[in-house]
Amino acid sequence: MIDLAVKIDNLQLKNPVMTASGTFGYGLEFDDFLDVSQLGGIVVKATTSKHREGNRYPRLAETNMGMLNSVGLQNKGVDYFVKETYPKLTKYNTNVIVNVSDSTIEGYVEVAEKINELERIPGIELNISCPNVKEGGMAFGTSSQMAASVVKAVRKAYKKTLIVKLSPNVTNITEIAKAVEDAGADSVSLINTLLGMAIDAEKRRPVLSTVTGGLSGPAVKPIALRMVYQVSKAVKIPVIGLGGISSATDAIEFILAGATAIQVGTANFIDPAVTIKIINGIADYLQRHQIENITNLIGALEI
Amino acid sequence: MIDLAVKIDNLQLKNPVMTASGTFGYGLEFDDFLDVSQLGGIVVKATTSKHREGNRYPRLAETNMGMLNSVGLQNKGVDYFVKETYPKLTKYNTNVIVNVSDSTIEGYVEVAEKINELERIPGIELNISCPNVKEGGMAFGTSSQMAASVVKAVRKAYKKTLIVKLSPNVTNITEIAKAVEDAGADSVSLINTLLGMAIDAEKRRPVLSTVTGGLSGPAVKPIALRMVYQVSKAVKIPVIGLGGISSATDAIEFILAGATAIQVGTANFIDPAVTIKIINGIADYLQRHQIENITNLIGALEI
Amino acid sequence: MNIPNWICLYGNKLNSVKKVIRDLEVIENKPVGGNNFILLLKSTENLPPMRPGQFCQVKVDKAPEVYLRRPFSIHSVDYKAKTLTLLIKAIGKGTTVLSGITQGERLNIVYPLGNGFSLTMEPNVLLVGGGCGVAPLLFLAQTLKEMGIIPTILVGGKTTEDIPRLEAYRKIAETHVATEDGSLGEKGLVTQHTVFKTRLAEFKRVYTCGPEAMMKAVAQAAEALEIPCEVSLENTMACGIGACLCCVTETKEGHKCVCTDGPVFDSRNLNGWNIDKASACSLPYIKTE
Amino acid sequence: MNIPNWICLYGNKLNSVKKVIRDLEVIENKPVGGNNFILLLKSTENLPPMRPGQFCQVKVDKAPEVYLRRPFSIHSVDYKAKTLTLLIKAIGKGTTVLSGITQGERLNIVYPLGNGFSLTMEPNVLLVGGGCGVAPLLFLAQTLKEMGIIPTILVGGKTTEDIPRLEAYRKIAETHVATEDGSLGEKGLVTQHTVFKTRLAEFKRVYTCGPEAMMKAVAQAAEALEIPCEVSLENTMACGIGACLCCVTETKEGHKCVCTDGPVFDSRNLNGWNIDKASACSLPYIKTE
Ligand SMILES: Cc1cc2nc3c(=O)[nH]c(=O)nc-3n(C[C@H](O)[C@H](O)[C@H](O)COP(=O)(O)OP(=O)(O)OC[C@H]3O[C@@H](n4cnc5c(N)ncnc54)[C@H](O)[C@@H]3O)c2cc1C
Ligand SMILES: Cc1cc2nc3c(=O)[nH]c(=O)nc-3n(C[C@H](O)[C@H](O)[C@H](O)COP(=O)(O)OP(=O)(O)OC[C@H]3O[C@@H](n4cnc5c(N)ncnc54)[C@H](O)[C@@H]3O)c2cc1C
Ligand SMILES: Cc1cc2nc3c(=O)[nH]c(=O)nc-3n(C[C@H](O)[C@H](O)[C@H](O)COP(=O)(O)O)c2cc1C
Ligand SMILES: Cc1cc2nc3c(=O)[nH]c(=O)nc-3n(C[C@H](O)[C@H](O)[C@H](O)COP(=O)(O)O)c2cc1C
Ligand code: FES
Ligand code: FES
Repeated sequence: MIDLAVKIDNLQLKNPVMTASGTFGYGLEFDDFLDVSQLGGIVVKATTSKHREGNRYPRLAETNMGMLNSVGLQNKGVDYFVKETYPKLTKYNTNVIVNVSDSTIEGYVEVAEKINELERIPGIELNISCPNVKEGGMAFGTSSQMAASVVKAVRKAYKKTLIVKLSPNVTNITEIAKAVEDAGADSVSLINTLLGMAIDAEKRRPVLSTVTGGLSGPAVKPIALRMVYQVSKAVKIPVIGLGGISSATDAIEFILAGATAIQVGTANFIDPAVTIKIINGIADYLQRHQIENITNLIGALEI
Repeated sequence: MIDLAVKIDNLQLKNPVMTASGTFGYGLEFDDFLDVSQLGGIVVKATTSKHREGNRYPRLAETNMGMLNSVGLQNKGVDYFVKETYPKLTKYNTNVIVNVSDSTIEGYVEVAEKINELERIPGIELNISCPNVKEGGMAFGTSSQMAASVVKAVRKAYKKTLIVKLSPNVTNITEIAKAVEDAGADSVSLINTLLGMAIDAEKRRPVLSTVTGGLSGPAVKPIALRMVYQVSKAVKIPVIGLGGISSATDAIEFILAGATAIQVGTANFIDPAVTIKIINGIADYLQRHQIENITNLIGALEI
Repeated sequence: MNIPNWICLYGNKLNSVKKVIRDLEVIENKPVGGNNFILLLKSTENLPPMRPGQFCQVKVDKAPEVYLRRPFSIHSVDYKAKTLTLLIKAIGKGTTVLSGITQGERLNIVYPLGNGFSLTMEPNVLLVGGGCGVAPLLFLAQTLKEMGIIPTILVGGKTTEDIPRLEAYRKIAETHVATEDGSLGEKGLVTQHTVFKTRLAEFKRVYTCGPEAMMKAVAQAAEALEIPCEVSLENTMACGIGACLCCVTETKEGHKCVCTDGPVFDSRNLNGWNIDKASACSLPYIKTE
Repeated sequence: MNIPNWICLYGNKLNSVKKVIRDLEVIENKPVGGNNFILLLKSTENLPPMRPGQFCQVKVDKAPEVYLRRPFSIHSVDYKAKTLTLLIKAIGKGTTVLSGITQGERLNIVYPLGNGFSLTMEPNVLLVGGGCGVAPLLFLAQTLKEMGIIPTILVGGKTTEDIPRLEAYRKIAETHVATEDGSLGEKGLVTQHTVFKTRLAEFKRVYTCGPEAMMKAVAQAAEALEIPCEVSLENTMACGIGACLCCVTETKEGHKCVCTDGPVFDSRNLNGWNIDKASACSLPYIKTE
């Protein structure tokens, strides 16, 4: 029997395949395509202390094997989430993680406190790496000091599993990973999007209303893989790897590089049922390589 | 009449299309495919103070719309270049720029001094951003202080046009661009490759002998474009843009973002004659948009 | 809910139809002039119930430069034959690749997506299409006809080539044409057509799909006469199912997703679509794209 | 220069033939067993002079996952008909896409690349091929025959399917076969074949192409008898023209590019190919891949 279960702090994942925040809605959008409860976990769209309209249209630019987005944390705020959305999510028999964002430390703490009260939410993912908001967001994720201070504050307020999502737009991601580990994170997830830009040469204008946006998709995979490899060697807490994962082979590469679990983001847009294929593909791989337990694959890269 | 000429410091370029170091050999390798003298300039392979064997094979991994390389500055050293290679390059009626690399400041200075003596070499490109060597290389390009110190030292030794090539593997590329501008650079070129990694899931090994390598090709274009846009707003010296450029449209996007000239790298491998197509395509674009002078397009993005 | 008087055609509640991912076989790829072509696609399974105005997300294979799916309206449906058609104009990377797809190839689509037009029991309705914007109107006209309502159709374009499928419309209903160069029907914009200028008040509902400037002009004229007008918006999309929030449009209630809250909106709910704001450009003179 | 006794076949000096980028038309795509297929390509212009052992870089279109060109040896050439063939084994992304290419499509190739085998006036030469490694040996055998030299050919593989094009070889010269499962010819590795074990000393030169382990075993046996052996290496490539330095192999003179200094090397010049270093694995027992 192939055992796909992994553990992230206190979270028991039936398999290492999760979905990435902002790319899977609240799971509900995918009910028609797959049984969400079969996933290791889902990370729902960023939730902030207040309702946010997000950035203006256009928010999307297609790039070579990837896309830029500048959604800008559009969401109805944590109170709406708690009242309206959360009850719909309790039907899922999997780890529903809330991606927590804001522009200020107080905002982050407010959201974390409110989510802490929700029985069926076993953890949060602290988004200190969103490149698409003017204030806060990525700024917290690009300095070890600021990252540590927001994590410390949230750690005090939040009692369950605290995952911190790291920005790839930095010189030294291991430094920041170590800083958030020291500040009390139970796990780190990486990478968020890379800051990029697209121009419409004919119109001589930026494609995005915000000029720059976050790059995701297969194009970023080599960078994500490198960072996951570096970070998982530098920290003791479990690492969740993501960035361009579109197939079981991609997922296995991240696990070999040191990820305990992985998230699938942009690939959900191309194939809404891709996560199930990835889970099955991982099982096939283990079978073929006669590995009984997925945990034997974590960081098993031979250098 | 369409005027494609641009100026980088004292360099007169007949058009803004140059080739990127390490992707065009010494030009000679492409003589069969195009008339190299038609280009705005070529940047030849990195030259170091001593002969270097480079990294072990495998040095190449294909990625989604891109590739990783870990050549590691293989070259025969500056003395060989001066004696054997340089004489062959004097046949070109274009700007032949030497990409100068090393692991120590003294090494950089030594190469710069020797190249300074070569009459037909009007400029050097200081490579402080190579991710594929253990010492020096990228390290110089990831801190403003180190970047400034190597540029200052080379500036003293080198009297002609000094272009500094920046690393994209940094939190804040404008800071470094400003530091090298202050240290005496006449121009900056960006981006060098992004540090990435590829894994062979079946073999459970890194694809590259060096584990990580430099990512280039269309996949990186959105990141390069963003950095060129940011840097050209931050510095007064001319910016040379590169990273994934494969077509005239790509080139125009970089020019709109603020680049005075552009370099074509990995795309030369896919189509050895692509640079000529890009030059013609830029001319067509200007004609179609009734712009007589390419300089009117530089930084002409409407926000 | 933006859509008044919703009539449930197939016994399904709005949004309760299950979306599916399917490989459909290309039975025919027929050029219909002006870079437009029709793909006739066949399913091995029964088609899901679809509403006019809904769309599908098509995966474009064999195209290194195309990463995301491309949205296209359902042009017509034949549930018995298990076929549907798309009417596509080749305007860029993905549509050009699709224009070369051949019989026997398979196309992976996610469908049916979006809300679709609301259907009405009013006997007098006007359908106004511009260029390739006619795509969803054929399905709409057919459906209305099945419901016993014969719509009046008005289509416009720069020139004859921009009016694909005219025979198909004529089979269903009275169809009027306006071309900017006068090569077919009346010369001018749809909003300058006699039917639009003299008979608009007769209609109890207007449905429109085409270039945004055209739809705005149509919507404002309708609004001036207090006729409800439904417009079908286009937007670049990533997911097509309301997950990414990339395809928003500005409405009176804030950002709404074109892929799930639309693509069909009541023009009165859209920001910047109303007469007051746009009064500068008095109606019939707004040029279509 | 690694290549002794170079004989200039077409009146051109080594490396002086101009490389070109061309769109060739696919005249035929013929499966030849075991995932191998032959592409017959036709040029509208005269072919450039090519030497056996040279290769071309093929652009794989319509494959989002394939970015770089793929190198393939020239399998045979017909200058009069302006055609050439490639013998390809579908083993991955690019080769699988190529296996589905159809007549009439065009393939963009850069060629001719690399040094090619050195040609000799010695009458007794042995060609040893393994699996798809036989690709360049057909062109080599044909060329030698034109020069009046009839080579002896020995090909091996795991099973019959791995020995494509046997009839073509047999037409040109005495051809021996070894298969690991004994399904064709002698059972065992090429280095265990009677010809190799008993007649090797007869030959004045050995040319080999195939899995590296096989080539090493062949080269070491040849070296033991002081017979020059030329081996054709494979390596992943980006540019194919000596510009990127990605395709190096370790030689006695340091890193050399397989694409320009090779793909053919004198085995004595390669690091790690010599008897002393590999003495642990005594020759005939080295298993091919
Ligand atoms: C709900 C919906 C229904 C549609 N129905 C149809 C239909 O039935 N028939 C049809 O031909 N087209 C339809 N479209 C438009 C169609 O999706 C686009 O033409 C197509 O995506 C273009 O893809 P491309 O790769 O060819 O263009 P690209 O090469 O990606 O782009 C070419 C140019 O078109 C612009 N563009 C691309 N997509 C859109 C878009 N969605 N909205 C506005 N501008 C765009 C780009 O910015 C660019 O300037 C519909 C769009 C939506 C959102
Ligand atoms: C000079 C030269 C001549 C060649 N001639 C022929 C020929 O005549 N016929 C033929 O069938 N093949 C030939 N090859 C090998 C051929 O280039 C590869 O099989 C092909 O590039 C694989 O492409 P792919 O996209 O199908 O494989 P991928 O999907 O890219 O890779 C599949 C697997 O094969 C490995 N691989 C890919 N390319 C190579 C390579 N070049 N060397 C070693 N391992 C590789 C990869 O690491 C991976 O494990 C030649 C190679 C060279 C360098
Ligand atoms: C449309 C879109 C919206 C996103 N929104 C969020 C978000 O709200 N919070 C967050 O932490 N990451 C967000 N991300 C980043 C993804 O979760 C993920 O980190 C990134 O896309 C890289 O993974 P991928 O290449 O698999 O998509 C978003 C990404 C996309 C494409
Ligand atoms: C094989 C290879 C070798 C390279 N060698 C060098 C080098 O020696 N010096 C240097 O400054 N940049 C080197 N580069 C980086 C390129 O010059 C360029 O900055 C990078 O590839 C991004 O551009 P591109 O996407 O157009 O290739 C190399 C890139 C490649 C792919
Ligand atoms: S396209 Fe993703 S929400 Fe509409
Ligand atoms: S493939 Fe570029 S040097 Fe050989």
